[in-house]
Amino acid sequence: MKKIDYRDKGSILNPLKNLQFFARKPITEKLEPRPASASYRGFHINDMDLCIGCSSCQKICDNAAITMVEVPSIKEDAAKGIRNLRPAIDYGRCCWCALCVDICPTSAIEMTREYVHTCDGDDTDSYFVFPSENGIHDLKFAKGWTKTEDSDLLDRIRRPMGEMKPEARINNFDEVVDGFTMEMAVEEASRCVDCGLCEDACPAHMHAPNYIRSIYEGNLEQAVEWMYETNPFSHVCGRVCTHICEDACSLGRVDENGVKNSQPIAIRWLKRFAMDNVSKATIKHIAQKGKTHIKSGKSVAVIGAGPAGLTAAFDLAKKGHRVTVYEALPKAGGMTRYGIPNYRLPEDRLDQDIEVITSVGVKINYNVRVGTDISMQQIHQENDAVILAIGLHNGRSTRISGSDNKAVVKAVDLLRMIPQGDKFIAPKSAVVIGGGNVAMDIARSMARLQMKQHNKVNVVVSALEALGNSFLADDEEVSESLEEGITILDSRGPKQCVISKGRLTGLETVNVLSIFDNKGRFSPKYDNSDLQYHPAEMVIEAIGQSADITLLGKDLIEELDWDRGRIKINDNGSTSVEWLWSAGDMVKGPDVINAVADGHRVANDIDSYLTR
Amino acid sequence: MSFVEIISELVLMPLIAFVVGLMMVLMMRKISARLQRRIGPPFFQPIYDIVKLYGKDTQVSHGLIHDIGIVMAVGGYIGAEILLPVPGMEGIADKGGIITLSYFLMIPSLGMALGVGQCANPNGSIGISRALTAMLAYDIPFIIVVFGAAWHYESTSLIGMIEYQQANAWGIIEMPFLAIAGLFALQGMLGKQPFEIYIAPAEIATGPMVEMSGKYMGGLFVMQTFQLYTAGVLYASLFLGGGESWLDLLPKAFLVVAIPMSIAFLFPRYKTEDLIRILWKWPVMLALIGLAFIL
Amino acid sequence: MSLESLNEILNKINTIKITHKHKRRIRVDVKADSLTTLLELIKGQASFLHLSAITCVDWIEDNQFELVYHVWSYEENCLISAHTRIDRDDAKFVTVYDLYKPADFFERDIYEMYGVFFIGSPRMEKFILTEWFGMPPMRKDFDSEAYVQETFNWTEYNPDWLQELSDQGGGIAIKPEDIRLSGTLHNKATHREREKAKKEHVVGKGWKS
Amino acid sequence: MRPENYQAVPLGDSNEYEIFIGPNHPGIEGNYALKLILDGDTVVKGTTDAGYLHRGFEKLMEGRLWIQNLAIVPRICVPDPAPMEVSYSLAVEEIMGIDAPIRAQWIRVLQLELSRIAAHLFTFGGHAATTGMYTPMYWGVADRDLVLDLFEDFTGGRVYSIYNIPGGVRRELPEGFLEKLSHLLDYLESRQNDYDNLLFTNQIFVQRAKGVGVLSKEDALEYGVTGPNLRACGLAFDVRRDDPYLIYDQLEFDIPTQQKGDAWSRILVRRDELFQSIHILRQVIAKLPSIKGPIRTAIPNPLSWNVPAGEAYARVESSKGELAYYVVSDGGDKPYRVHVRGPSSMHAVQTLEFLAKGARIEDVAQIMFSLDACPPEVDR
Amino acid sequence: MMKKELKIKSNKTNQQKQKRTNPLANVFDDFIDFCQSKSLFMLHYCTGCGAIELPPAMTSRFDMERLGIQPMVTPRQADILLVTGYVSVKTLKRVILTYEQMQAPKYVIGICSCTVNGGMYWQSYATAKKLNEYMPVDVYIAGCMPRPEAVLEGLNRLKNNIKNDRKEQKGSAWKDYYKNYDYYLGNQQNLFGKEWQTPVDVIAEAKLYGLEGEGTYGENTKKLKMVQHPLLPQEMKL
Repeated sequence: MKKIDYRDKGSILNPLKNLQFFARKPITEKLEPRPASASYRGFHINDMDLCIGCSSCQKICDNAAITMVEVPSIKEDAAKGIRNLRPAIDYGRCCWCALCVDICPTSAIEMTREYVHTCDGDDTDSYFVFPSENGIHDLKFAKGWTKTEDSDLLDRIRRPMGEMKPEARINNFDEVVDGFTMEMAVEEASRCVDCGLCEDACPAHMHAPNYIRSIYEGNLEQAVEWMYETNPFSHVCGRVCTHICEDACSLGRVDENGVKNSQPIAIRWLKRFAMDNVSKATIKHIAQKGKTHIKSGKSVAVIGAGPAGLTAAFDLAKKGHRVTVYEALPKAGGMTRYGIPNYRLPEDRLDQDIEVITSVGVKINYNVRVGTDISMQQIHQENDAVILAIGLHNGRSTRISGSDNKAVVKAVDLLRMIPQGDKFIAPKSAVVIGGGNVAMDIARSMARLQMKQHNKVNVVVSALEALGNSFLADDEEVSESLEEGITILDSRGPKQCVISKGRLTGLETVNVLSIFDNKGRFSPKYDNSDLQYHPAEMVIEAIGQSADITLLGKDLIEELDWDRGRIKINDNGSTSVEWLWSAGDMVKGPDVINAVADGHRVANDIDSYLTR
Repeated sequence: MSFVEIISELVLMPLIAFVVGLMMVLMMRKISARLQRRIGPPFFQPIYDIVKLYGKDTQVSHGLIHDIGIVMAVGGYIGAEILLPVPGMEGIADKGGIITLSYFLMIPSLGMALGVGQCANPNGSIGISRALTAMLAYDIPFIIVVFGAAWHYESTSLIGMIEYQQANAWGIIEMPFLAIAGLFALQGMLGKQPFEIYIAPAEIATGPMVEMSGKYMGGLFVMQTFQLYTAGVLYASLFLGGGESWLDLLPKAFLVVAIPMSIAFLFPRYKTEDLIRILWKWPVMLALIGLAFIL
Repeated sequence: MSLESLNEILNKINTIKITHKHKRRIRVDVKADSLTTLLELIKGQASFLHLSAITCVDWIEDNQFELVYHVWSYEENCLISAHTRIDRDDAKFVTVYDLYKPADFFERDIYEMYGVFFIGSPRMEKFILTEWFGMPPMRKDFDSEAYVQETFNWTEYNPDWLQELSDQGGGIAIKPEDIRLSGTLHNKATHREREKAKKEHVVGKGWKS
Repeated sequence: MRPENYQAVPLGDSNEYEIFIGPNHPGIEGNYALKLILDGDTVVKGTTDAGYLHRGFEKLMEGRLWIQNLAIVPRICVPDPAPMEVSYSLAVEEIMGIDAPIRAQWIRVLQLELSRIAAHLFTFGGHAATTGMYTPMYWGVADRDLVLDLFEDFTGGRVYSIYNIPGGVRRELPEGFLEKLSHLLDYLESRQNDYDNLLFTNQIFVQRAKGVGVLSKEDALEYGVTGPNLRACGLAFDVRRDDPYLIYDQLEFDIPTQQKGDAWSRILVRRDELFQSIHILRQVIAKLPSIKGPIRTAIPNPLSWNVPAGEAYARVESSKGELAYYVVSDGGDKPYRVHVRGPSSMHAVQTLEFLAKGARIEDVAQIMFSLDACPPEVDR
Repeated sequence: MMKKELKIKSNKTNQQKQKRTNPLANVFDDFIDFCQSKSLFMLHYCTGCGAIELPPAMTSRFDMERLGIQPMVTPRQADILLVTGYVSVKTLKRVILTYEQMQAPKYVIGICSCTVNGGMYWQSYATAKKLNEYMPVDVYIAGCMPRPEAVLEGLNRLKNNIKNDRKEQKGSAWKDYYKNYDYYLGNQQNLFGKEWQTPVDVIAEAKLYGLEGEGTYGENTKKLKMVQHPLLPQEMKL
């Protein structure tokens, strides 16, 4: 580089050298707008199919430029986490910073290389744009700024949950997962974009975004407070919930073009963490909040102390009604106690939930079997309303030949027996029929007992469905079962239980061709040539449960409307009989969180019925 | 020469001057564009500008004197045009001569001074005082050059001078020093850098033009076309032998105007006192040397 | 000058708290009455000639203004941030203009933006906010967004696509201002919130307008 | 109520008169105003009038999330936005106790130096235009535009990059970018001769710039002048060297100085600095391909990103001088206080008033442009 | 400042330009329109960031002069007022002064998001949010900031509007300022205070050029009468 000294006076002729520019070409560009660069931040496009209406873009927009617009033609699907909201962009505010692109969980909103938009003074409406796939002027410009792995603002990967080694857990019923530490929980909670899809998906509409936010802020009591607004079974749900919310979570979306690996927030584990780290006394105090001190003078009876019944009881008690719960078994909790093994849900946690519920004034009469100890009529006369929430405690049978043998048992019956002490002697080998979570529960429980008593696991699970997406049980259940030495045979249908001399020796299974017929009805087709034999001392049927409705009495059964073997109820849970409501598994199928939601629904309806 | 001929020449000469002047404005803008590495305005741009300015819907006048000032500014040049002989047309050149022409050339500045004074904008006042200072500065060498030329050609009539040059040799060859001094004066007269002190947007926000608008601004644009034309043709007549035909005269005139324009875009402007010092030093010295040669 | 001698100079002030944040940043907390002395000391004895900035922080919960003087030394290549706190209700402080001329600008700025009066500062007059007659806007108790909502109108768009959607029963669901002005990121997109808003709309609380 | 500059104020019987330069005036950089009291051609007193660009930046930033502020910070100085982003990011990183990955730091240097080149090219033109020479402006802006093309390539925006993020940068450089950059640097160097001929060795320009707006070293220190303006007074101070940030301590570059402190010294310092920036960029081109690794350290999800309580004063050398962000966090999701110390807030007010006093009217604009004052930094 | 009131603008649509009976005059008018569209002097008020993209648009790379547009430095000579970005309240006063000093036909171009709905600074106490509340705007150019090419496209749109003024009644938004002066003045008063007035007597101009409309007078202009006092011409001192 040539130095120029300060004292340099310059020359009058030097500038004239630039007359050479008469001979040089101008550098002016053409009048047409140039194509912008490959990562240009131009006008937005939005892929309507990818977009889920989570409104993260709206929240990150620093200029308040994004309005969420309801599009009726798009179908909402809460369980899949799809809303009919789509962003519309106000270019009178936008600053093209592309933060909306970088935060979009599904990479739906992106930017193009289009950058020219002009309008007449009275046409400012054209500044409010509803971006589609083709861009602001329908010109289909190439994509500009899109999300890359570098620019993605979201933390896609879940904090790993520690759990016991298979060897350590296989011979006992201790809880398998470790739970989060505070640090992990805060980190996990920090991933939440607060979209609320989980809240919509949750049957009980738990305020998940709110309690996740509270956990993130370290305010666990606040988090518990949020939970108790909608769910008195937070300990239970923190462990064994079917977490529909996590399936709907906007962070769980994977797309082959955009985000390759993305895991939903561990909402269930966060709930568990918050509940475990708040003292019982505090929780009780929180549960009292919102309880009225005015006695309504009405009384409600709840039959069945399961999640649905107790939730309804909890709500009604808080509203000032007198609530009596009738439970046939010695402890409350229903299926959560007698259907879920301890390694998934330790009993003390369940006890705690129930303690909190009773602390608001719910009275539970144990060991009272309605129909035998007390009649339905009597309950009706003593109370203004009755809730029937008896769950599904009868196991279904496959009705294959040999299934009437006494060594062929139902999973629910077994599960009920196992926590009641070590009286139960496990068979040396067992085959479980079924591919759901109950099948896994019984298989794993059985494996634990076998290990404890015989030091060897020999459990085979035979499921109709193929492993993979359509498999009924949760992935983690399957993988943990496999770790524990359980054999899972998928796509196998039971042929017959082989009985020799009145003793069960094993089960024959055949390969499954298809499960549903072309109308989508359950109608499995088997390939009988592919026959296998599994020797077993015990065959466990875990293919579904049904309700035991004998307690209702003949008159009531006739009076009620039925729908495919279940009591017919309306949206609010009330049956065709005025004073009777029904809730929980027996009307909605087995699921804790659904039962809780049902409980709320019924309680609300009863409350408005009683205070009418 | 009949009366009708005179009248038609009096009308035609400013008209031609205007058209040629427009071309010169275009040339100026194209030159600047080229040096600045760009394309520049379309061909008819100067005429669009002027028509647009005259066609403004609202016009702001700052009083009668303001109007008169602009009329004087344009009128001064129109007067100059008819004193400037061109091929085929002499107008009243033989009656006026170069002395009258020099006086006419001062009228526009004075007219502008009048008009701008009425605007009462301090920027305008500073601008016009600068313009008058500049006039003072370039008029000294200009008058010496005119005097020298008249002395050399032994005539104060431009027609006579042109005839002399066509008969003998071009003034630029016979009196090169005066011709160079004349170029300096020309640069000053056109108000181009480095002698552009009275427009100076960054300093006094375009000086005299600050309050001019609409047709008044249009007047100044018209004045500029005349100014360029006058400067080009006058210089060509004094030193480049005028022209026997338009084809002869116009290239010379354009060339003359192109020189200061090319320079203008490569230099900044002087300060006022520097301008006076430079213009009273070099061109005057050159002119005096030139004068010494011919005397 | 070594770090020790610098510390020595600083320690001449009683009740000083020195924090070495890293090699070139020293944070110093002093009482308001000894700030000028401190600046005199470090300017005179430790060649801290360059006043980089004066910042005012409004700690409204403590009812205090914090004044931070960032002073740089061209010789030590070190920045001292001198923090001091003054009472928020009686917001007055002495100028350091006689020590550092740039203080004129910063103090005037703080006077405008926070209303802290600097006694002896040469130009305690309006500068940037000459056409503003409200309270000093940088104070935490001035809510800019509320002021804007009250003073200005927003452009009301009604493009064709929006009309079409409205005809179908859709339309604007969540306005950005709703989220932003509530001050939290509380979710307005959930079904529950939208149902609530719709109900309000039916009642006529102007959900869409 | 009438606006202030509506009727000239009569000043009694003296010969002094008042003149307004700005807010809309070619002799003013941006939207800024100077009230001058003139006696003849000489300025008796100059008063600056700022606030035309006031948006309450610092207030706005207190109301936005940490990440949302990324979009707003570059707007504090439009001609040279990159140092703003970097400075803000550095301050936040310091509070959080994290560092950007090495590769990101190199990319940031690349961005900063490119931005400096663009800003200086812009200034040359502006400075020349105040003296009535417009060609350098046409050239300078056109050449700056080539730099902007590169910005567009790697940041996605021409002027406002919004490219930095606390913890790194947002995107990897596109393929073939360094070659493009190398070509641009070659081109800029090849243009040096043209610029020298036109501007830096132009006798009339030198004559006009020399002795205008003389700032002695003592005055400069007293008025808090920084950056090229300070270096033009003979003090070789550069934040990049003396308070190093990013990886500037690994780079080799000179700090050009001049002694006289006038407009001519200042533009010469800027010219030399431009070539120093090219020199730095060449080092970046040589080194960057060998530095592998991530370009971002993870920050929490921006919607629930709380920066721990603390404060940081991050200084960066912008093309105008010392730029600093003082960021205070109270542990919330928004900054508690952000103070922007723009270099021009020192240059454009007190220094400008000081230099304008006694100057000639024709030099006022030149003084302002030679100080390279950027009004939005004053107004914020 | 005042609490916001919603002002309503009366007869928003522009009246059709009077066709003259003389066919030659029509041709003449068309010619002037044509020239007006071909020659535009631009006053770029650097109100905000958008100003940074104008130098590129004006200089060599994008050369605005190709379109017959060149910068002018005083409002008197300018045809276009480019409002380049956010307008702070302090600036807005000057912008209005500038606008009123311009000679009709005059055009306003709003550049950047900020002139439409507040843009980046929507929550700022110091900036006005909608330019068209205070003066009629002819063309908006979107972007933050718009690239030079977009600016040129916007200018092209304005040129077309001016050319087709008579046919499509675009490009004469400036008449709206006269016709609805009460509306614009009311908005200005809302922001600047009731004593706000400008040196240009807009009502007198409207009368002079026959551009009065229903909205020229109204309650706001009445307030103006109370504060307005005649301006004395300045004495020039030499």
